[in-house]
Order: sequence, then structure tokens, then C-alpha cells
Amino acid sequence: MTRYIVNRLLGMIPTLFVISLITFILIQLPPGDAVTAMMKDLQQQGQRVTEERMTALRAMYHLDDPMPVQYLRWIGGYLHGDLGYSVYAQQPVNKLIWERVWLTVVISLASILLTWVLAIPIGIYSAVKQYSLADYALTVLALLGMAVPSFLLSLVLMYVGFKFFGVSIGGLFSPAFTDAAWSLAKVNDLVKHLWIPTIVLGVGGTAGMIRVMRANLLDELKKPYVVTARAKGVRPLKLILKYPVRLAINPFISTIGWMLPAILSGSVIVSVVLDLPTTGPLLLDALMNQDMQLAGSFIMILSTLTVIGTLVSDVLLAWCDPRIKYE
Amino acid sequence: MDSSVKENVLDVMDLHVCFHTDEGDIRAVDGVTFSMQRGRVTALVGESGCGKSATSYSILRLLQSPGEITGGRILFHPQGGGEIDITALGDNSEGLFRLRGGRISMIFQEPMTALSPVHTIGNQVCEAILLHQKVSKAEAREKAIEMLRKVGISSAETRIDQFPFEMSGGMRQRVVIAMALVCNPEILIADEPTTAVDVTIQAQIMGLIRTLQRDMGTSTLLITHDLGVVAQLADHVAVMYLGRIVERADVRSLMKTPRHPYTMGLLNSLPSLAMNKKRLPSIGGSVPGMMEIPPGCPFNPRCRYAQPGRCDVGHPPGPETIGEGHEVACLRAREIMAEKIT
Amino acid sequence: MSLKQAPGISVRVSMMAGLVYGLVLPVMGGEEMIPAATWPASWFHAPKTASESGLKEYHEAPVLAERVKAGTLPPVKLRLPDDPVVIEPAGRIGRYGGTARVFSQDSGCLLGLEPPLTINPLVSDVLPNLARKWEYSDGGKVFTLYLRKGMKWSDGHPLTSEDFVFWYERVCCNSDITPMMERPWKNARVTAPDDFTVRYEFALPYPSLVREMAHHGEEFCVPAHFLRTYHPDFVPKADLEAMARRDGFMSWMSYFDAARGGYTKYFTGDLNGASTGPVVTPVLKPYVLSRQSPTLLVYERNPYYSKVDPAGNQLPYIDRVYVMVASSVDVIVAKACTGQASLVGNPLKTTDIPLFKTGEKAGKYKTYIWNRLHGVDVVIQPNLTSPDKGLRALFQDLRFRKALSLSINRQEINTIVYFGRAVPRQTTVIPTSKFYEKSFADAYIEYKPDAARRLLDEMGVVDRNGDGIRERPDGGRLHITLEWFDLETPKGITMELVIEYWRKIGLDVTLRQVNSDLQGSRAKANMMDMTLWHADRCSDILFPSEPFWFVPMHRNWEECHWGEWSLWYQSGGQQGEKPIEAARQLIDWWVEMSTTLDEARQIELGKKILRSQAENLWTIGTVGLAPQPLIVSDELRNVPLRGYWGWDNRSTMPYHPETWYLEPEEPR
Amino acid sequence: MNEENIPLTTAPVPGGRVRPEAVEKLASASQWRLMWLRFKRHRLAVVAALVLIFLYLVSAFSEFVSPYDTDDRNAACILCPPQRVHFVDAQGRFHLRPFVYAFDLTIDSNTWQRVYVPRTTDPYPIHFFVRGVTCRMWNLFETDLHLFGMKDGGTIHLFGTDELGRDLFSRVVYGGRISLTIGLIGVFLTFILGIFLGGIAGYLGGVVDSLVQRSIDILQCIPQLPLWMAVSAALPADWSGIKVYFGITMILSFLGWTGLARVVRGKFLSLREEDFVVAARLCGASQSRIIFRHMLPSFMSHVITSATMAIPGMILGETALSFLGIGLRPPVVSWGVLLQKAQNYQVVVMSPWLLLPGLFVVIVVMAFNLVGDGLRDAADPYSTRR
Repeated sequence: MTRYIVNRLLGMIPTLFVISLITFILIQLPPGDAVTAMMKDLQQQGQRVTEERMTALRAMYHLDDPMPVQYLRWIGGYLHGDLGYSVYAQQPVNKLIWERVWLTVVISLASILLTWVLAIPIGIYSAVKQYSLADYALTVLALLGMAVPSFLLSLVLMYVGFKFFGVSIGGLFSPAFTDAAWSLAKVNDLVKHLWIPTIVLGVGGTAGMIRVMRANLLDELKKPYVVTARAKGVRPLKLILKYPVRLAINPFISTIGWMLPAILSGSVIVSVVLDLPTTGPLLLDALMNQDMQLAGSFIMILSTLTVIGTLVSDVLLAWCDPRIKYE
Repeated sequence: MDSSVKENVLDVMDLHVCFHTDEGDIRAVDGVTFSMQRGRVTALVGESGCGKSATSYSILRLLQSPGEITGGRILFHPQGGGEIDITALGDNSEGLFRLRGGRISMIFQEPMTALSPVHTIGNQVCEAILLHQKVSKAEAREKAIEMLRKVGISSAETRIDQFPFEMSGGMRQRVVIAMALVCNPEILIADEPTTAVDVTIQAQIMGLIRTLQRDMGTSTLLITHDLGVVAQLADHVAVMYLGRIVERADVRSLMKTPRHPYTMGLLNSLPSLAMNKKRLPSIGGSVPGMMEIPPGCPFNPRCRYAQPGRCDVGHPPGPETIGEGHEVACLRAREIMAEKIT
Repeated sequence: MSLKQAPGISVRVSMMAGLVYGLVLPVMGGEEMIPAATWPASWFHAPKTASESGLKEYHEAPVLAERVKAGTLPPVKLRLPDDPVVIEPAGRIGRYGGTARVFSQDSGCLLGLEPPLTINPLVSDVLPNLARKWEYSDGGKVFTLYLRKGMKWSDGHPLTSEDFVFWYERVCCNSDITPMMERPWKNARVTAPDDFTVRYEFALPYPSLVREMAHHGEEFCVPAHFLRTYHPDFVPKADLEAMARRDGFMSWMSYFDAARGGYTKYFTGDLNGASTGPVVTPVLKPYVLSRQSPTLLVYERNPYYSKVDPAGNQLPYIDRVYVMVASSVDVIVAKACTGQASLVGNPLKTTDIPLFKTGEKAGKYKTYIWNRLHGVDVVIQPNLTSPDKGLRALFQDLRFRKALSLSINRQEINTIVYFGRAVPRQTTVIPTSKFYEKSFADAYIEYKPDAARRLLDEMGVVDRNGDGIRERPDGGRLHITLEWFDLETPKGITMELVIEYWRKIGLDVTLRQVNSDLQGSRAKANMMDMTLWHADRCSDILFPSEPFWFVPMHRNWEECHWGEWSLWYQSGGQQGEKPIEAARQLIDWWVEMSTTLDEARQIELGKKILRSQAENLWTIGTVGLAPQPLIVSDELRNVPLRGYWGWDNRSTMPYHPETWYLEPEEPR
Repeated sequence: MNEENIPLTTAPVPGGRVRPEAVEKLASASQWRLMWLRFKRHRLAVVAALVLIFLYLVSAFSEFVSPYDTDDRNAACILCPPQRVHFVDAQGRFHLRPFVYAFDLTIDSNTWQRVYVPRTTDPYPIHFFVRGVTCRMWNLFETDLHLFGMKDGGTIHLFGTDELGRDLFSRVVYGGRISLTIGLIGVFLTFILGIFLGGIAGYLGGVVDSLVQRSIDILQCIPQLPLWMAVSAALPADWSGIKVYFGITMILSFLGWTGLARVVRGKFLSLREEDFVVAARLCGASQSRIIFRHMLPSFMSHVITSATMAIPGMILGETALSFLGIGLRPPVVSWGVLLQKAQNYQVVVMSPWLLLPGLFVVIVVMAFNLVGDGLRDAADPYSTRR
């Protein structure tokens, strides 16, 4: 097993190298660079947008170096942890990212938890009670969850939250608490604001998971070992959970690996609509403004996590399903 | 065996099982009545699709929608006396759970998929013990190992922690048998135990079942379509066709003097050493689908002795005793007997 | 005012005069000029000083009084300049304390600016501020500033002429920091005869410097004492690079730029280095940055701020300002409507005014309607020097530009987009300007589609293949792509209407929205058929020095209608393309206007330029003097009910944001 | 129970007796016939299929169905709410012909808000198959026949109007034409790419297989957002709306094929060893014949199911692209474009009817998923499920 992991890890290096090349090209593809992108913000900041200022900024951030040099400096820095300096936000990239990581992780974990806690029981219930009224109702509800575009759902929930629950629009704290010290009231206020993104992100994931869980479980319920267990006199609830669900859940356990990048990337669209300071909008702005250091480094982090995630999910699958053996 | 204990361990009386499908209700078991003698092996024989499995599944109430028991009663007479009407037990009643695997247990046809692939052998066998006996885990493991050794699995202590996919089909069937018999049930239902394994393993499994049955005195209901297996294992036989029992007798008289044309046809199509390389005779036509049961005697379209106007009209013939413990459901049974003698 | 009688829809306009603060809501309709009586009279002249208004002792904010008691701050008398300036608030004397909330897009409007000179409320004249007086000599080549005595930076260090000289000699002339110097500053000389006098000498007369000192004067003076520790002339570059690396900066240049309070809002040594606490660039403004997080910047009051109110209270009144960073403009509007901000201006769209007004009670705010300073909200620019010869010939033909202008139904745009509150007008200066004439604004703004069609027919631009779209005179397909960038004014909705009007007279123009760098790169590279911008720089403050829409002298992302001619002017004739006679005339007039000190001559030349625009339609205006919505929380007092809002007067500089105060109704 | 394979028949006969010819017809049914029989029994999926067919028909004849053209502006009713269709008028009298009320526009001078009050005094009857705005049906021929409209000069806005006074109902119908087809074409391309690449990887194996696998990994590793943005930024600036539309479809399919390719590869790998494939090879069948005649049909049903599931993904993708401002842009009209301007606080408070296109997106996506569900159950005719 360890030999398998080692050569998978070695295999990652060429993949990541190719990804870094593609990422660099993708970001530098459109014309213009981070400085031209800053012009709009400078104007709004009330600073004068003059040709002289632009050339000064370009020189300052070595943006006028040839492309290969910029690529090598960027990838060189990435390899030993120095993510470089964001031209657009004028701050070191790792400070920018780490500031927002804790919130992104909190929201992502909350929504993933919500997804698992909802999807698995509902999936099981609708599989066991197949073709019952509850099954149809849950299927339609799950489909509705998948069908509503996330930005629409977050907008409506934000409005409902404000109108009926008095939750202030956007952001994580109501104005009174933005700068207050951490207190129980502030935590309460945070929780009040957190349930909207959690539901929006959760609903999307839950719907998909319910249908996969239902399909897997239906396949397993037909298998003979279920009948054997019934013949042994195992109580129904214990039987369902110990045997078919145990097998039906395997594919989900392997998706844990895929969650690694998702936890960090956070949903861009929902965060923009709800104005949450997660890493999603940070990546969106960086891409819109072609801020190579920030966008490039962040994408590399996500890609690295994805590749590791695939390995983790394979290992998890092998761990929970003895039939799979990796030499 | 003291007199108060009834002669039969299990009585199936006029059992009806029906499958509800979009195309209509299929009567898989159309009024079956038979009983199992204590300590004996009773066989249910018939081609596939005759309802023998449905019958066996109903005994342990394992039928799930779309199948359902729509009539008849199943009476179980445990060793300690008393009588339990299995059909009356509630779906989720404690009585049914204690019965399954504790008093009556079952082994299945597909050894490959009868065991959960992701749980160890030990886990699954111990579970059977712990469900029905108040013992500690260690004792349960001890009993399991003992039972595995009994069913002929070598180095059981190490094998107990292996997974099913690490074992051969025959080995797995032995585990299933061990799991079924570990709680020393009174009845063992064996649903085509040897069909899915090759001939050499088949002989071993049959030998194993016979010895265990004798040693533990378990009355066994054997479901099979293989008359060879019946001849070797069974004491009493019931032949089924299209959901009905057409002939019931002890094995010797059934083999020697079959009375029902279908039974005769089955026996004739058995290859015997005496045969000198002629084409094997077979019964004409094929088993009609459950939905196209012909009127009158269900066997009449394929029966050599069928008399139009008699056999193919009215209700299917009921069982008629024509010998000691020998019943047959054929209007012309006696006439055929007479013709045969002459 | 009633709308056009539409079939099936009868229209009644109910006039409900709402009383706001005792002032009758102005009559609906594009108000040309705001009456001067709206603001205190003292704002129109040089501010009086404490001695002139007989002020002896001064008072300070309670939070500063505690620090004085604790000994960490000198008393207010020592902190204020020798003779502090007295600023009269628009309402009543304010109350100290409170925390104002504003969004990053409007941070400048509340945090204020402190340039050497300032602008009057009608955006027509320059007034003294840090400097008590200024004078030109030697025919406009020499400009002298006389500073007030005793002014101090926010860290207590005195403000002297050395700070102005340091900017020129160490920043402007340093080729690393400023690789390209702006034209007039080449081989200029800045000297400091004494601590409170600054002398500027230029090769050519530079009359518009006084207006630049008012508009973005804060760039001309820097905290010399502070920047010395980050400047390569005083600290070896190697040490600077090490310090930069330590504090997470890429190069000493970006480190110095941060220290100068340039683009970086927050310069601190404690990022991951060893220094004691946050090091913040000293400023002269009323508020100093104290803390920053991804979504919030916290500004505290500047203890050494140099101004007082008529009662001797040191300004500003508000203790703390939260600048909130939001990811999307839509969210800002939502927050504004639910009362989460004290003042919101820039991000608000004109078309959303009904939303703001209906949310006033719930959000506990009022919606003030100021006048936008833009001469025209959408100025359309056909590329007269387009690389496509055919298009160039068409655009350079005055009849084509007239047709473009006459086919626009400005009245309908005004109704649909601005609720009838703006003024249909051609691209020209705002009415309060001394260069303004009514005829300039009325040129070709009537809606005469038939006249436009006749003009196009005259030119031979007719529909040959019967598909309803006119072809070029030589029969080729006439297709124009208008690329535009969405900023500040409602461009999208206006252009969807204009495109339709042009289609009605047979012109095929397609809209293509682009982002900021595409707009920047394609406009400068003269690759655009047609673009548009918002016509700022139409007031007396900026029109003389930056007449982008009227004279080919500038090349950047705002314009593309004569890129090659501007390049010809900028390169002194080596590059670009020699402009046509009328355009060259414009350049000559402008050069003379920007170098003569004679006021009358300046006005005469200015009017010539504007008349040329009115006659030649170099750019096509749509609707101007639009209403600018301003959401002001009920807590925030002393904010003038009306005013001019735009780049030319830095939105709120003439209205003294330091005199605004918070009257908390109940704890939010 | 497990050995009885419950046969499929058509006409149930009481008492379990079935007409022989029904059994006969069933036995000879082709794979598709079987699928259709099985699909028919999934009621929800059938309803969903009907809804989809209706929507595709409406968008195909959008010129006829919508009373106005997408760019017809009615300056008199800017941002006016949907006009309700009535049958009973203010006096309680029932009219067979449905009618709408005209609006009285009042501008509240204090809040500058356009207030529309239905004028219940004179109703405007709705007429069907009426002559109205002339427009070019499929850009081929002129027509001015419309499904419904007003005769004597009234205006009808079933879904209200947008900030320029354009009829939202017509724009939703025309927008459907783009949004619904973007899904089909996108999936068709994904279909081709997925099967081709997945197929050659699965069938040929070796270097090709590892190459395709590697590119799938890479494509799936890079987060979606930058891929979308970079490719859409690469679309040249002067492309007309329609070219951008095809560009966007290419983008969505360019990113969508990896999932399908992986599935197809897996199927090919497992089928390669199947007996009927070896048998076909033994009979000397050519490479392509084996792939297309033998292997493909056996999992075509699965591919179709995943394709129907992919279409909603494409439609949602288009709305997401438009939300980020990198998808389709005016003057092209699609549900994504209509929603782009509508998803903010102002609309929810002041003019919520502008969110109606979102409702259509939800309906279409749910319908496709339900049909996909039905197909998946029907796709495997030999599944023993009821």
C-alpha cells in the first residue's frame, strides 16, 4: 500500500507542473495586466489615474519583466512557500489568503455537515420506502434543491432573513458588532448570519447526495446477503444500517478526498451575493484583475489539494472496502 | 422421542402466496399442504418457477413486496412442545425475530453473494450466536470457531478473521451452513444449497448436511430441482408443479413407484448408468408462465395420459391417497397404475 | 409636468410637496443652478482665523482630553496651529463622539482631504486652506505659497515648507519612484525661502497650478521627517530591501510607496517584522488610519487637526470612522437601504432612487438629491482618427455627427432613466462655469430623426440592399462597434436606448461591454470605433487644465475620439497624425489659455474652444446635470441638503465633512 | 423468488390470465420499445417530458407565441407589474373572453416611484391569432400573426415590463430559445467528445489511455472559475451576440466532457472482455463495427441518461457565467442575461416579477432531471425493479 502511495505522490509532480503552466497562461491570456485593472479602483479611491502613475506601479512590481522570468519567479516562490505579493491588493498573498481561510472553512464545513446529516437519512428513508408518497415528495424536494440557481436562492434567503428574522443584509455581523470584541452576543449574531450561506450551499449538495444514496441503497437492498441477514433474525433497523447502508456509503466516503479543495475554495457566487469575506470573491477579483501572484498561487493551492484529494479518496475507498487492493 | 411431541415438526396447510405486479396478481403458491417429520429430511422438488422457493421463504416470513402470503397457515411444533402459528406472527414481532436463525434457520443458493463482502466471517457468525444466546463475545467467538471446524473449515482460528471474498465458493457455503446451524435450530431450510457449486463440492456439501443433520437431529427441508440430490439426502419427498403439490411420498416409494405422470417424466429423464447412449427422453413442451396456467390439471397439455374433456376441464385435481403415506393429485392415477402393471 | 399621452394609459402626476427640514422640496425638473444661500456665506471666502473671530480658548474631544490628562498628548492649545482656521458648520455646532460607517467607495467623502488650497461650494473658485495665501509672479512662471504657522502632522511633527521641497526633490525627481515626470514639472525648481514659504519656478507659465493645488494638492506635500527613514537617499538601498522583505513587500519601491500613503491604505511594520506596533503614515486629514482587517478599516480622529468651529471646539466632531469593504455594489445598495451606513454616495445608481426613498422610514435615513458635476452623464465619442479609412471619413464629416446627435430622443432618456430630473444638453461645461453660454448646451439637442435621415441621405449613406441598414457611400457594409466600460453613471440603460434610436434611422451599431484593462489598452491603441465616458472635468477647476472632451491633448482610457491627434500634440509632432485645421486651432487656443494669466483672455479662449465643440460636435452629449442620490443616516447631521457631487470637487471637499457630527437617536 | 423473472406484459387480465399475443408482442420488442414501455410507467417522468416538449415548442415558435418583439419598448409603462388576466369584471359579470385592465401611471413626487393602478372602468379583451408586430420568423419570412394580443391599441404584459419598458413575457419566450438550445448543443458536443475520447482510451488502452486519463485529471484539478474566465476572455472583442453564444457553448462543453469520458472509458474497459465482444472479434468484425454495432448500444442507455442529466448543468452553467459577467451579454437575450440584471436587492424589493426567468430555469432543470430519472430506470430493461 505504501509503495502505491509513494509512486502516486511522485506521479503528482508532473501533473502539478503542467497545471502551473496552464494556470499561468490562462491568467496572462487576456490583454492588459494587474495595473490596468487597478485603474478603476484607483479612480474610485479618489486617486489620480495618470500614465506616470501606471508606469511607476508597473516598474515597482516587475510587471514589465518578460513572461518566462515572471513565471519562474512565481513558481520558484511557490515551491518554497513564498506566495509572493498581490499587486492589486498591495499585500502579501499569504496574509490575504490566511485572513479569509478560517471563515471559508467554517462555512464549508457547516454546509458539508448539513449535507451529510440531511442527505444520508433522507436517502435511506426514500430508498427503503421506495415509491411511497414520501419517496416522491423527497425526490421532488431534492430536485428543487438542485434546480434553483445558487445566486437566486441566496438572494431570496437574504431578503427573507432580513424581512422576517431581522438578520442584517450581507456580511457576517450586524453593524453594531462589526468591530466589537468577541462576546456571546457577537457569536449569536455570527450564527444568525451563518445559516443563510450554510443552507444555500447545503441544499445544493444535499439534493445530489440524496439521489446517489437512494440509487446505491436500492442496488444493495436487492443483494442476497440482505436476505441472509434477515434469515438470521437481525432486527430491521440494525440490519439496514449494518449491511446495505455500510456498502452504499462507500462511494461517499471516497468523496471526502474531493472535499479538501472545496473547503478552501468556498462558493464564489454565494459569497459574492451575500458579501461574505471568504476566499471565493478573493479569487474572483484576482482573476478579474489578472493579479497573477494572488490568482496563480491560489489556484495552485487548490489544484495541489485536488490532486492530494484524489489520492486521499482512493486510499479511503480502499480502507473502507476490503475488496479493493492496491499493489 | 416421547409421545407428547408431535410426529411432525412443521405443518404447512393450504398455503397461498401471491405476487402483485402491474400485469396482475400471480399466484406462485396455489394451495400447498405438506408437513415435515421431526428429525427427517423432507424435500420439495420441481422445475424452476414451480413455487418451491416461494414456499420456503414463506416459512420464515422472508417474502417481501411484491410477494405476500394470502392464505393458509404454517404451524411449528418446537421440541419443548406447544405450537406456533408462524403466519400469525407480527411482521416486526419479537417472536418472529427469535424464530429466525434461533429455531428455524436457512441456507441459500448463491454462496458468492450470501455473505456480506465487507464484514469478516467471524463477525457474521458471532452475530448469529449473540442474537439468540446470552453469551459473551469471547464465548461466541469460541463457539463460532468450534462450528467452523465442525463444517470442515481447516485452521478455523485464523480463517475466522478473513473476508468472504478470500474464500472459495464451497468454503463460503460451509460458512453459511455453520452460521445457520450454530444456534442448533430445530429446522434447517436449505434452498438449493448445491446448485451454484460444481459437482465435487456438491458431494461434500451434501455429505456435510447429512452428517450434521443426523448428529444434531435437525429436521431439514431441502429445496431442489435435482432428483439425484433428493435420492441421496431426502427421507420424504413432495413434487411441485406450477404452485401445487402433485405427488407426495417417502423417497423409496416415489422413486420406485411414481404415480403422477409428471413425476414419472422427471424420473425417466434422469440419466442412469443402464442407459446405453440413447437420447434422454424429456417431457414435451415447456413449463407455461405463471400467468398462463391451463384449466383443469395444470400438467394436462404436457401429460402423456391426459384425456381431453377430463383432465383439461374444471378445477385442478386435489391430492388422493393411493398408498401408505403416498398421495398423488391426478384423476387417472389409479388407471395409469393399472395400465402400467399390465 | 405630464408624460406623453400613451394609448391605453392615462397619466396623472400628483404633486406632493414633502417638507424636509423646513426647506420646500425643489420644484421637480432639472435645476440648472443651486442657490448660493444653501450653504453658509463664510464658505465662499477665505476662512477666518481664530484671532480674526476673537476666539481665545479652545476645547477638545473628551477622548483626547483623557489622553492629555494621562500625559500622552500635549494640551489642545499646543496641538493647534498658532492661529487656527475657523470653519462654520452648515447646521449647528456639533456634538463630539460617535462612530460613522461608510463604504470604501465613499471613504474619501467622509474622511476628507487637506490640500494646500480648497474649492468653493459652487466649484467655481479656489480658496486658501493649509496655505493662507498664494501669488503668481514673473508672468506666471513663479508661484509662491504662504503656509499658516504652527500646523502639525498627525504625529505632532510641525508642517514646514521642507515637506513641499522634499516632495519635488526626493519623490518627483527620483527616476526610480517617478520614472515619467508630468510635462510642466520637467526642469522646474522648488525652493523654501523660509519655513513657511514655498517658491515654485517653471520654464513656462503654469496658471492652472493653483487649481491643481486645490483639486489634488495633497500630493504636493509629504511628511519629510517620516519618509526620510524609507528613502534611498538617506538609507542604503540594501537596508531598505531588507526592511521591505521583512515587512512582506516586494521591493523597496513598493515599500516607499506604501510609506508615502500611496495606493496602500495601511503601512505597518508589524506584519511579520520585529517593530513595536502598527506604524502609520502621518497625515494632515481629520482622521488617521488605526486598524485594518479584510472587510474593515478603522480610522480614529487626528489629535493635531488644525481647524476649529466658531465655538473654539477642535474639529472633527466624529471620533471614529469605519470604512467597510463590500464585494459587490448590489450588496452595498442593499446595506444602504437597511440603514447600515452613515453616508452612501458613489455606489448608488440614479435608477434606484425610488428604492432609496421608499426605504427611508425603515432604514432611518433620508435621501438627499445632489447635482452630479458631470457636464453630461454619457458622452459618445466617434473615433475621428479611426484606422478604418471609411469610418474615419464618415466620422469626420460634420453631417454624420449631427445626424448621430439629432436622432437621440434626449427627453425620453431623461424620463426613463432620470425620472425627468436631469437636463438634456450637449457636451459642455456646467452652468456655474465662467466659460458657460446657453447656446453651447443647446447645440443639436432637438429630437429630429427626419433631419438626421436627410443628412445621411445627403452624404450618400443610404440603404442599398433593402435590409433597413444603411451602407457606406462606397456600398460597403456600415457596422460600428461601440465598446464601453461600466463606471459611475447609468451607461448601459442609456446606450440601449441610443442604439435603438440610431437603428431607427438605419445605422447598425452594436454594444460591447468591456472590462477596465480592455478599455484601457484598446482606447490608447486607437483600436475602438466608438466609445463613451462620463464627462467630468466640466467645471472651472479642471476644464482649463484638463479639457479632455474639447481639445485633443490627452490619451488614456476615457476617450478615443482623436487619439492620434493627441499623440501628435504630446509628442510635439514626431508621432501620431497631424490634426485637421479645426483641431489644431483648438490646441493653439488651449496652449495659450493654459499659459496666460490674463483672466479675460482665458475666458475668451475657453469660450472659443467650447463654441467649436458646439459647432463641430467633436463629442456627442446626451443628458447632464443628473440627480445624484445621497443616503444620509438620520444620525448624521450638518450635511448640506444640496450640493455638487463629482470628481472636480472631490465630491464633498467644499462642504467640510469635518463639521458633520453624529446625534445618536438610540443605540443601533 | 429470485429465480422468477417477472415477465413484462402489456394487457393485464384478471386472475392472472394474459392474452398470448400480448406476450408475443413483448418478446419481439426492440431495446428502445422496451425502454419506452418501462419509461411510460414512471408517471412523474412522463409529465416532465411533456412540459419539456411544450417549452421547446414555445421557444421554437417564439415569434408567434410572444405578443411583442424582444426590443419593443413601451415608454408609457416602465417597470410595470404583470397585468392579471380576469374573467370576472369589477361588477361581477363573467366574460367568456379573458381581459386585462390598463394601468394608470402616477409618479409619486416624494418617492419618484412609478405607481401603476389598474383602471377597472374599461377592460381590454384579449384576442387570439391576432395581427400585431411584424417580425421575421426564424429570420426567414416576415409575419405579424401572434398567438394572442390586443386589438384596439391596449397593451398586454403578462409578466410585466423591465426598466426600459420591454415586455418580459416576450423576452422570456425568446430567451428560452437560446437557453434551451445552449443546453442541447453543449451536451451534443460533450457527447461526441466524451464518447470519442472515452472510447479510444477505453478500447485502445496503453499510451492513449494514460494520455486521456492525464488530461482528465488536469482538467478536473483546475478550479472551474479560472477556466471559464480565461476561455471567455479569449473570445475576440468584436464578435456579435450569436458568435459569443456559440463560443459559450463550446466553453461549457469543453469543460463538461471529462465526466462522460471517464464513464465511457470504464464501460469500454469492462465490455472489452465480455464474451459477445470476443465473439464479434472472432467473426472477423472490423474494429469500428465492434465499437459502434456491439459495444456502444450496450451502454447507450446509460450515456443517454447521463446526457439528459448534463443538460440542466449546462443551463445552470449559462446563468452562472452571465452572473459573473463573462457569459452572454445584451443585446443577446437569454434567461441568464435576463437574470443577470435582476438578481439584486432592488429587484427583490421593487420589481420581483423580473425574477420570473429564474422560475423557468428551475422548471426546465427539474423537468430534465425527472426525465433523466425515468430514463435511468427504463435504461436497464432487465432490472428486476418493479
